[in-house]
Amino acid sequence: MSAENTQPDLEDLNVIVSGQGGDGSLTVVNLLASVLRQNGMSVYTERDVLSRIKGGITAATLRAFSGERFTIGNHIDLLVAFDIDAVPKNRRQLNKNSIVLYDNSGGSLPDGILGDEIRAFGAPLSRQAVKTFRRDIYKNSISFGLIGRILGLPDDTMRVSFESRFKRMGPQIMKYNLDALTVGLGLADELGFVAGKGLYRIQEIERKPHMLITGNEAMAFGFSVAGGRFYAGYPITPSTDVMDWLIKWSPKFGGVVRQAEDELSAINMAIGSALTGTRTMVATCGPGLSLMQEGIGQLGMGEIPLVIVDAQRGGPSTGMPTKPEQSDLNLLVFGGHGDFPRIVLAPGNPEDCFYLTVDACNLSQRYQCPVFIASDQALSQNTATIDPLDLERVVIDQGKRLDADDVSKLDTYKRYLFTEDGVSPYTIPGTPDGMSLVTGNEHDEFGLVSTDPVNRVRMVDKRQMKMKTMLPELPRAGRFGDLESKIGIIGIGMTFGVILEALDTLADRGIDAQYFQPRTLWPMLDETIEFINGCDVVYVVDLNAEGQLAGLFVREGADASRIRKLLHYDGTPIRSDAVVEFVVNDQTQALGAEEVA
Amino acid sequence: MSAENTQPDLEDLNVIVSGQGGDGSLTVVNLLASVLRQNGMSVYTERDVLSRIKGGITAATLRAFSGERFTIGNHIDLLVAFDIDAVPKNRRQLNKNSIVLYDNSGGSLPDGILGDEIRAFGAPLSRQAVKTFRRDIYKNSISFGLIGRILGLPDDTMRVSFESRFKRMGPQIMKYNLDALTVGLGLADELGFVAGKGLYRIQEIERKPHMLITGNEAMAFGFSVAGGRFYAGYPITPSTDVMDWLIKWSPKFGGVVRQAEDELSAINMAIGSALTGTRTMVATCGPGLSLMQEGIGQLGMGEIPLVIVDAQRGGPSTGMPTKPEQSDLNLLVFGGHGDFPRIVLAPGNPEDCFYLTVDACNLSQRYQCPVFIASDQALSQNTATIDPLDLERVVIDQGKRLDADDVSKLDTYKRYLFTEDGVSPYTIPGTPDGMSLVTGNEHDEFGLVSTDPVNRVRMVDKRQMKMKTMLPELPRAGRFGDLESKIGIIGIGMTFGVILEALDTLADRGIDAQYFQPRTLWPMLDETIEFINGCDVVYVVDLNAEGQLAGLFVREGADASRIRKLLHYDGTPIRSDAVVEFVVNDQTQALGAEEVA
Amino acid sequence: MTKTFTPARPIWCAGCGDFGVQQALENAMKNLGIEPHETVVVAGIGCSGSLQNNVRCYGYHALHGRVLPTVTGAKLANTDLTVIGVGGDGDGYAIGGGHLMHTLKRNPSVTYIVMNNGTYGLTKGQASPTSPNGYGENIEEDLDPILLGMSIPGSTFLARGYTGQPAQLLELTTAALEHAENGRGFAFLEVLSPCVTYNDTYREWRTDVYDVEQDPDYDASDKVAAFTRLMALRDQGRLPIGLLYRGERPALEEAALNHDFPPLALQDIDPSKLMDKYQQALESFMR
Amino acid sequence: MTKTFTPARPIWCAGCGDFGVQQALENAMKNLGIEPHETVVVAGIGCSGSLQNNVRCYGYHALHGRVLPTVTGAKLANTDLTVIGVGGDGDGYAIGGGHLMHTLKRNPSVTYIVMNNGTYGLTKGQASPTSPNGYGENIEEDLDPILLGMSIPGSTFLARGYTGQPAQLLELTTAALEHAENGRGFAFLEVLSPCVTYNDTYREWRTDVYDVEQDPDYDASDKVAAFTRLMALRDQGRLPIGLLYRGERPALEEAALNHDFPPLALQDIDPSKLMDKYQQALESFMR
Ligand SMILES: Cc1ncc(C[n+]2csc(CCOP(=O)(O)OP(=O)(O)O)c2C)c(N)n1
Ligand SMILES: Cc1ncc(C[n+]2csc(CCOP(=O)(O)OP(=O)(O)O)c2C)c(N)n1
Ligand code: SF4
Ligand code: SF4
Ligand SMILES: [Mg+2]
Ligand SMILES: [Mg+2]
Repeated sequence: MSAENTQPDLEDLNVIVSGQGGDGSLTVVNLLASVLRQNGMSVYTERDVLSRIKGGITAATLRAFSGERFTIGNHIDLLVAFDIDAVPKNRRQLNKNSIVLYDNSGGSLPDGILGDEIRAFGAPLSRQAVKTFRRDIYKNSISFGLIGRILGLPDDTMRVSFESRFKRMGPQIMKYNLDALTVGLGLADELGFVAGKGLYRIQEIERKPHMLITGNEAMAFGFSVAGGRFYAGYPITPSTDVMDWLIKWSPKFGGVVRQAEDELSAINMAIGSALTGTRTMVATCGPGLSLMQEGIGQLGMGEIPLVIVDAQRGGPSTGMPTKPEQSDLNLLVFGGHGDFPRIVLAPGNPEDCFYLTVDACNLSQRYQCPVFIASDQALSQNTATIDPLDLERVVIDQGKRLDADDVSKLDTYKRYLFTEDGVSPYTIPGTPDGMSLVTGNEHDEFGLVSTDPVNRVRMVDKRQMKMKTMLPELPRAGRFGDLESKIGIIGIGMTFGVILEALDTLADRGIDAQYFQPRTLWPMLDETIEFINGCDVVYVVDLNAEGQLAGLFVREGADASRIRKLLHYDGTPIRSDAVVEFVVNDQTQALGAEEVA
Repeated sequence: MSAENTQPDLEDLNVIVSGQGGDGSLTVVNLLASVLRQNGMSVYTERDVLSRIKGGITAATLRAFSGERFTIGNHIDLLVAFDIDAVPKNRRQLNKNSIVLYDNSGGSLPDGILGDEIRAFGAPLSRQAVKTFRRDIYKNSISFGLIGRILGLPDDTMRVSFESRFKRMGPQIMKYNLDALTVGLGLADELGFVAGKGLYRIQEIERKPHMLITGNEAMAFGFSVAGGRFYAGYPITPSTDVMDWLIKWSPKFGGVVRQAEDELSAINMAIGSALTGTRTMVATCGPGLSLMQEGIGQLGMGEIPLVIVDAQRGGPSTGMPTKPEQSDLNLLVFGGHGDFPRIVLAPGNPEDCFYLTVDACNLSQRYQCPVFIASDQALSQNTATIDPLDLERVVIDQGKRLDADDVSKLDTYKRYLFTEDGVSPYTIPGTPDGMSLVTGNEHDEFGLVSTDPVNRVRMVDKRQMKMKTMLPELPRAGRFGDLESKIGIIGIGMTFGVILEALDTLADRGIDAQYFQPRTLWPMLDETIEFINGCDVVYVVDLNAEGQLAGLFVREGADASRIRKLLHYDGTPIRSDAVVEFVVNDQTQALGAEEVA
Repeated sequence: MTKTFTPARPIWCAGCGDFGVQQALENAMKNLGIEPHETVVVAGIGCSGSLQNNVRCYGYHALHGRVLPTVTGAKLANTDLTVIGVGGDGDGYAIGGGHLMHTLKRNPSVTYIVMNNGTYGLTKGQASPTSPNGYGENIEEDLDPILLGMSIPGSTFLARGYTGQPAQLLELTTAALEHAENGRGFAFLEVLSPCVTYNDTYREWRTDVYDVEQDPDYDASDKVAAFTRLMALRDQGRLPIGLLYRGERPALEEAALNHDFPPLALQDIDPSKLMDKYQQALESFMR
Repeated sequence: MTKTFTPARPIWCAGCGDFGVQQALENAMKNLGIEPHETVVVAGIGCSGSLQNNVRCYGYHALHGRVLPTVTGAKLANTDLTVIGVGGDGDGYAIGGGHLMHTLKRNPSVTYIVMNNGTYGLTKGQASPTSPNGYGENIEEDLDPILLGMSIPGSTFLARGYTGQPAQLLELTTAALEHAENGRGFAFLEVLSPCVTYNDTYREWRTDVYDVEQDPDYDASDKVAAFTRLMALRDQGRLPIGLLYRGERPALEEAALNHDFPPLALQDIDPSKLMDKYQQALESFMR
């Protein structure tokens, strides 16, 4: 590195763009993401919006890095504020190296809002946009000129990416946006952000093929590749993107998407479809999941396969529709009245979302029961860079399905045949001589209503037996960090990336921990309880107020005295420093206690 | 006792009347119950019906006793079968002292159906009814003549009770029924059942005032006396009787009952009513409870008081609509998405139903949250004799309610004021200057939507705090048996009477146990966990397949190794011999093991 | 031949109208040559909701009120099937009322037969949406679901039968099945099916019914005229029966599905079959 | 005076029709002298479902689709209150469609204002039941809830306003509130309230609306005539506005409540007050 060039290589960059809802923060972040991806970086983006269409301070955050991260970093390098209110709102995430760029069209930043160390620059973004283009929204492209210069992007790179981005929108729009970029570069000049003198040295690294994808998209895609052909939904944030993706793509695969009049209709349409043998999915979040409870019990009793995505958001009730939380776990595991088998899977990143959805489709038909995918707003909606998915890995297994030939070889076909593994062979309507009755009433082997006590016990046991026989096939946990360590961390969904980053930081600080990522939440796997009981202490990162995850573990045999609950339920996405701090504090106390003893 | 009279006093009698649905078994049992009550006996009746209107073998069972029992006995003294199929179906409950009376209009009982010891008598009940009265249904009254003679009821007593029973129905019907009784007495003569030579010596004991009441009726009545004025429901077995009782009585107290178009409507009508400060209740069972989940979360978030009765039946889904089970416990405790406070109470007999419903009304308004009453089909629908309820014990507490005066003394009124105990004072609409916003979204103290993380945490904590502050006020467990014993038994709902009887039998067999009847299931009280962890072994009588009750205890700190689960889920009401057997077997094994060691 | 379930003996009370509905349905299926193994009967919850147990074909006992979403899903998933919904008035008009409205609007080619007895039979006689004002505790006017159907754009087949007129009932059932079989959309047939135990209306209905097919002026192809006539008959206390409205509108499955593919349920879902398309989707994430 | 919540500033997009609905409601309340503290506004979920935050009175944010059961319960529990439901077309006609039908049938004296924008605003523009065929992914005909209302016996007040005609909207809102205040039953007012962000229909609707109040032949007291006219207008692509139907039927609270007692919420529930009656109930178990 030569003396005159003190710019570091770009390795880990966190940029937040924030403004009033409708200001287009997401657009700026997306543009930046695509430029940085061109430069071989991995990116992760997050949005923080309100449950309203316009107004209120919203934000989009981007992390770009040279390795692999599935979370936003602990502090922000650059804050771009289209609205002055966005500055105090995001102050907590800034540190002394942070730079703030804000729109001063409405006035300068009041003194004292930021510490002295933080460099803040004002530029009349909105004013210039309105003046030059008569439309406020061009402030996005203007800001981009400044952002690029601050970061050290070559002007040409910016132009090229603008061209490719706006190509589809016609020459007029392209021109305006390029002009806006030029205005931005002009403002940059005024502020002394000179080309080639940005924060980083940005080199063109070779771009490996990779995907930029959200959890919701990955689940929708996984469902499709696994042969999913019927999706019924009712719009609800943050699950709607699953439907959106499928509306666009599913017909190309021969599938169909129906928007129902409500969630009751959605799950019952799905049941109707599932009864025909069609692979079927619904996606929703808390309020919808609550409404689907009766249908879910029906799946259990009728032994009907269905995949149900729950993109959890802040609860209870309408709660905080756009905020991440993991507080439906109890409902997923214990919802529906009566006893019935179910599977709850918990992916940690979009890749996991894809493959676990494939597994969910197979498991649902193999074990003829509801399979839930416990996601959360952040996992569902944040975009992450992943290696291209391996579609060849997708194998279809429809379980004990009988076709006409199979049936013709039987003396008797019984839809709910008692079997050792609890799984009965099934036909689909249309199969000659495969007629059956499927019902939510207790029934005999043929599906005829029965309240005979002996039959009842056998039927319940048969259904419960499935929970046992499926155990070997259920997705196993991810294991990370120092696998010998007696300090464990557990977390699911969006905490996956957070805990992985925390592991690194903890290691830097002399604490070698290991991360156990349960990918099957229910039925509880022995490995999970063994992991907990094999550690001295296990930190459970529980994104809810009640400690629902930890509660499940204890109920299933984990030693409560080993568990420390890190409860996070303020509606913000948890960051790795919260985990690090919690572990370090607890470890220090433990050490302290030992010293005293 | 003179030598010629070997008839014992009637102390404990179990009679089952069984036939095709529509045969009127219940009528006979009710008639018998009223006669025996006149004679100072306590009675307990149970019905075993199918989820259809006519046909299929159904039964009504009566226990009459001189003490206090809240369960049917382990074997039947007299089986009255209007249909021959009813004999094999009920055989298991007979022993060598049992008597069977059956309708032989369609032919005699095939040989070998009953053991040799059991005395069976056929009489042409239906044939006589049709012959004499042209209506099959008169077989009920005919059979009564035989039953009375078999048991030892004086003919006059029977006649008198017929007169009082049929008085309201007009002279014609009264005459026919008295005639039918006479026909029955004639048949009795033919079979050699002579007046005064029955099984028992039935003396007129002085009749203490007492009530014959079901759990459902007691809850409806308790609700009314506690000032409950709005009930919304949707018919569903076995909860409908709550609505039926209220339809009849509530208007007399100024209340109203609405049958809604479904359970979603019912709970939301109830919410509308509750918002006005009116004490409000809904009753349902599994399927309805599942449909109400969203509404229940709304109660939690909006801090709206409501009492919700769950008369549990065989699940999952439509399950076994007329059969008792306790498999909604997980849904009661963990239902609804997100974290919110709730109370689950568990009465064990109609008296308990009454007083706990009163408590539920008070708690719901004091803590502004949903209060569930976990009943079950048997507790809800069986009739039991109880001492007259003490209405003076009913005290109304509407919690922190502010009237116009209170409000006018405040500077600021905030619906969701942060308070130390988590409970905010509330106004009801109509109160000047008491305007508020109630919402299922996360909100600030005024009820305005807020996603501010600091506010969020405080609001969640405030709501969760209520679960702590309410603890001292929650109904405490019933404790029975040998309170020093290290052998514990736990059970709720219909198992109350079963376990009490089992305690006696166990004591007779040398095992002194104690029964702990948790009357608050959630939040879990320390007393419950302390009880379990203070015993050597605790038998949890869990009327479901999954061990839901035991699971709750373990999750909340009970030592799983002390717990033995007696799981009963065949749809029949559990009897005390099942409990006795389970405990004795386990104790014997334990002893065996000790001896070996 | 492989043995499957033996259809159950009906569990209805002697004299229940539902016997007639079942008979009409079985005969209509037979007459039209509809194969049992290609038929799914989806039933609601109620006395009426046990019909599927008695018929030889695929049967599904839905959740209370959810017959219509279920049949819609089943039909879309396999258009080769004959999909028939059956249920009660409580099931279909109370808890299921919203779905009725939306299914009429959607127009999937399925048949829906409601056994209307003006009461909740199975739960022992509470008022249903079609119970008249004054029945039991009821203080509401009775709903006429056919009138409702007239008000919904998209409805294509509205009929009412009466179990007391079995020949016509068979015809109407046949017509309804044909409407759906021919892909003309949603065939809604309400059958007046008395509950002898809780609402014995045989005598009343015998005199109240008014057979529009006997009325040369009745125009079943004109919604407005039909609505007008039905309202007038209602005012006279008459219960119109017959084919009350038939219209044309593309069926849901026509509009919703990609017809380049076989029915969803019959597709070969081995990933290799569509690997190019999946790859295309994958690449959309790589841009 | 005690301070309570400060009504929120609306969070709607500039130009959203819902501003006009709020204004009409506030003015109508003022004109009729309805006291804020005796008023409860119950709102659905959606952009429209934030109106209650902006108005000074008791406010309740219901569950999605459950405005109508909620207002019914509130009104029955305290007939002294003015109870007003507000919400969107998705809320009221999709998930809430069944309740609409049953509330029209029940006729409680509450006002219900639906801000119909033909889309799901808050969830970003999906089709609602009133979206025309072809809007987004929609392949269904649009529902006309007023026609639906005509088909329901028991409906007593059906009107449609348009935010582009604020004077009439104020009149209609006033008339609706009056209908309910006077205990004449359920006042259903649908307001065409354009969503400028996802379904900007201002221009279309301006030309499509047809004010029946300008039509001397329109008879709002005759359901059949009104239905006929509305169907004809629909065929012409017109959107009828104005008071479309008004009829007479006893209101729910009239028929349902025991009028010997004060409103439920205002009763003194101390058990001593009714001890004789409770005792009577107790004795009924002792026989
Ligand atoms: C969610 C739910 N609520 C309530 C019930 C109880 N239930 C069973 S059948 C029925 C109504 C039956 O009436 P209808 O649909 O008219 O059928 P019918 O018996 O008259 O044929 C009800 C309310 C249920 N099974 N599920
Ligand atoms: C049970 C449930 N399902 C879905 C949602 C998500 N959701 C919120 S608003 C809305 C629809 C809004 O449309 P509309 O009622 O027309 O109101 P608008 O925003 O157009 O005013 C939906 C589906 C929810 N909150 N609750
Ligand atoms: S109760 Fe009524 S509807 Fe049910 S089977 Fe009997 S007659 Fe039919
Ligand atoms: S999105 Fe549409 S409905 Fe919502 S506030 Fe904006 S304009 Fe109004
Ligand atoms: Mg019915
Ligand atoms: Mg809308």
